[in-house]
Amino acid sequence: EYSQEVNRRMAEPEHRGDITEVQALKMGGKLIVADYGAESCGDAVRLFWVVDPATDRILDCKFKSFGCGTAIASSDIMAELCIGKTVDEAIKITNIDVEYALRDNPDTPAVPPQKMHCSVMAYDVIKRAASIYKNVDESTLEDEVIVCECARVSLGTIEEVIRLN
Amino acid sequence: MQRIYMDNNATTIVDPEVFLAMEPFFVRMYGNPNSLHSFGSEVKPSMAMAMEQLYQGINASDDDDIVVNSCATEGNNTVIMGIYFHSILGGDKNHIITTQVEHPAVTETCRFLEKLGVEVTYLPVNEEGVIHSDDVKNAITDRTALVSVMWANNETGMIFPVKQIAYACKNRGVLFHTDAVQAIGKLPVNVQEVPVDYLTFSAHKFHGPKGVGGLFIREGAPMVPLLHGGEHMGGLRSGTINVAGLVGMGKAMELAVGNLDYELSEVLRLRNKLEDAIAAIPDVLVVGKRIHRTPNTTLASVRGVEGEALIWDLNRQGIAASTGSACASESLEANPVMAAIGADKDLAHTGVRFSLSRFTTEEEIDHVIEIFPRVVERLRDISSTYAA
Amino acid sequence: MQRIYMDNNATTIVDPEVFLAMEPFFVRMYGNPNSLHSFGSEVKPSMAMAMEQLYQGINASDDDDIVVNSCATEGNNTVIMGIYFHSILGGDKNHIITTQVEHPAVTETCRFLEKLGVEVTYLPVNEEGVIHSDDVKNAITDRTALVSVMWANNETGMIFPVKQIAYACKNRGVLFHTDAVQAIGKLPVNVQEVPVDYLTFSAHKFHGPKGVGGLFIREGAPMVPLLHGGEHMGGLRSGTINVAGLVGMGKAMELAVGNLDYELSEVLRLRNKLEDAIAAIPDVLVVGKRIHRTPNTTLASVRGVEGEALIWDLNRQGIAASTGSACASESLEANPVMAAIGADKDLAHTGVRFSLSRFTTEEEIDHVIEIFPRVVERLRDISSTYAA
Ligand SMILES: Cc1ncc(COP(=O)(O)O)c(C=O)c1O
Ligand SMILES: Cc1ncc(COP(=O)(O)O)c(C=O)c1O
Ligand code: FES
Ligand code: FES
Repeated sequence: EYSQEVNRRMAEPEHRGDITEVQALKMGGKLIVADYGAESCGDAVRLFWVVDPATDRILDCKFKSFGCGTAIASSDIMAELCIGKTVDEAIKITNIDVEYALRDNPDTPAVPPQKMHCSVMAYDVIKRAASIYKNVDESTLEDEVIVCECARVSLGTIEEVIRLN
Repeated sequence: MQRIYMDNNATTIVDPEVFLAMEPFFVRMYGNPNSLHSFGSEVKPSMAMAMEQLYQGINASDDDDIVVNSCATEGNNTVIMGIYFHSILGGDKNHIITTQVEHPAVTETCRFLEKLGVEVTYLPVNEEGVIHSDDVKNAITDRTALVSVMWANNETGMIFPVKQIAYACKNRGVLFHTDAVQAIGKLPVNVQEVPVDYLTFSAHKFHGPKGVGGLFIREGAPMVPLLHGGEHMGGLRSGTINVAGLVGMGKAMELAVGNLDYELSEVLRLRNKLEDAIAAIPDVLVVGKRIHRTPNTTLASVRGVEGEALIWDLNRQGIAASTGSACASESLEANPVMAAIGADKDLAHTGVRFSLSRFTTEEEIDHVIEIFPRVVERLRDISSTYAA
Repeated sequence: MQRIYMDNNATTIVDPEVFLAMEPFFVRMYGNPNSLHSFGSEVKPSMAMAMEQLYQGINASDDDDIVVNSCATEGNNTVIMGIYFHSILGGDKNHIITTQVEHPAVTETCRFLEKLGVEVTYLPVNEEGVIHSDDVKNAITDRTALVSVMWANNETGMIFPVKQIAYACKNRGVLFHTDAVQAIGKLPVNVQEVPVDYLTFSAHKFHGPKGVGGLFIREGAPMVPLLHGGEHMGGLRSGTINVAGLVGMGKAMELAVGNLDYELSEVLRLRNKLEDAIAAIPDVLVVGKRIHRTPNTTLASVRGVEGEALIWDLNRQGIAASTGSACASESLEANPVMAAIGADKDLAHTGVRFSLSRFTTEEEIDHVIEIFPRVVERLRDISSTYAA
């Protein structure tokens, strides 16, 4: 039911880890650390970005996760998708993109339906990182209705999933 | 890769002896026992033997009933819905007492009855995950129809004080049901010593087949069948009898009870060896005192590591464990027992359960002891919430 | 002594291919499909295939549900009790329509509901043992919640006009359930052509194992589960899934539907051959026109010969037949269908049913044709009510 890619990323998440202020400085960027979720809720993720203030480009990205295999694999691919993008481009990454990137072939979902929610957090934490970087309120970046707090599935996401399937 | 099965509270391997006992009843002796011809009558001795094995297994008396059904979920529903029809809709009672950590087959049936106006008390458990019999005593009112408390919990293995609860109910004239799914083959279950009115079990939890279970009904205890129809099981449970399933369950019961000494010594020793190793890892909490638990179960909370991720990693190493409840795997909620004992909210999603059986070997235990700490280390390294 | 099994409406031999399909799921692949590890996931493809075989077997659409349960008795109870909770207790309906010749799993559930104040119409049957769809139409009121009419009768094999009844119900916005236990593998069953809301079946009636059945629920039809608990079967039927049973039922469905042409030609031919020989005996009445019956069934009334005595004698000759209903064998009542068609009171206890299957051989038929008249002769010779 899970793609090989999910299994691979879970087994060996390339972008796991953290980035320190010193490392960010050495790369010539600004360190952004964003947290989403909580241990008591069942999933938590921490995102590290090094952003070049001149170009808004994400130079490096790492994550840490308290979550299931799907959450870890999703975070890993999400980190990969962030690297090289500008912050505004990164905001456009959705959990659908994340799930797509985890597929072995375009027609077979990477995870069973009840695990789709596990990829949503990867998308939420980007929004949070961007809002920290831009120093704006998150809600200005996201105007979708949250359907389910814990699973963090927004109506927009659901509609998108329905449309894409 | 060698695979190691340590999820015996979810389901068990069918004992090869049990399968051998069942096998003739598919292609060869396929008659309906209710039929008057030889195809019908030839299956009856084996069925009678199986019933005998069930009666002996829990020490039921000949005047009691054991109804063969499809699983403990059916048994639990039958008791609770039966009491609804008998004593609530058809009587003047309106109250059921249970606990917060029963199997969903009990709690969800109670929730359904709440919608129909029945009052249900869900007793909270202490930090070990059990209730005291006094909690039941104090909750009983004049309108209490039924108390339903499990013999042992599926997630923690914690043993409930069913004997004291049974006597407390008896003294107050309240009917008592116990879900003994996790007790059969792990603890002595004797309905002469513990005066329960109803007791339910499922064959696949003690090395019998899936899809068959039993419901003990003490002589005189009221029963409204859940499945109406032909006169099978003395009118208490209709539907063509699953002959192969019944024969398998009987054999499984005999073997489970016959191996009880082994379970209480060897399985216990292996479980303790594993548990010692798990508990030696920093920031790991084992739920409940050993002495209060079934001999095969350890539920541990590993701080900073999400339960499903742990199961996933163990599975990659060929080790089958669980987050605590097979049901939980389809839902997003926290493990209800972890939530109910509620010492620390952060631990609600960090449970991992190992449940052994008489088929578990020392070699397997040693292998898990070797692998488990490495898996924890890897996941804590990824974890956003754990700093060593 | 060669034994001949002609009681396939009571239960059937498990097809050896079905047993082969089931066998891996006892001792080898015993995981709980709800578990997250490989023991759980490895059983899923076979389960998915079995579900596919069930959907294809009755031509259900992907949006419909097929709930796997323990038998048709459970399915029938689930539908009727579900409607009670949904539309009667939880709505403003108060009426159920069924027939006088349903299986006890339907009629006894209805009788139970009558005690709870539900009005039930039991439509009488004509001399062939069926009802007309107009009878249903005329009985429907504004408060009718459910119509439950079997697809084919177990005792006579008579086929009911379910298509017309389904449309009559649809037109009046009434839910329709059919007990298709005796139709699967004997008639084309297509839920696209016959717009039933609910349909029930039992695997052991079509060469699958005992203790597993199915309940079709059309998309949008209301359903209150009978077994509450874990979230199995999408919340519609709790209890650990009987994996071996499901796999066996799927295979049995595939084979039953695959052999339908054979059933409708060869089994029909053999049944007719037997029936011709039986009908040639003086004072023997065969119930219902052949063309209105399932291809495998003959119910004959042998004047002057009590049914059980006939079965007994046949059994001594190695031939397994039945008095009409396996359930009846535990009760002393007259065969309900014989009573319902009620042409002649003297015939109520004289029924003998032969029900064939695709495993029935011509040689077996020839043997029965040889034996049966002798048995009748012997018993009539003893009979106090028959003078040749
Ligand atoms: C304590 C307890 N009760 C009831 C059940 C239900 O058993 P089954 O799924 O066989 O109906 C289980 C297992 O799932 C259990 O562990
Ligand atoms: C028409 C009909 N409905 C229902 C049933 C019940 O099937 P089961 O006993 O498998 O529940 C039977 C057979 O006994 C039957 O012939
Ligand atoms: S992230 Fe919570 S279950 Fe996957
Ligand atoms: S699942 Fe927890 S709030 Fe939605």
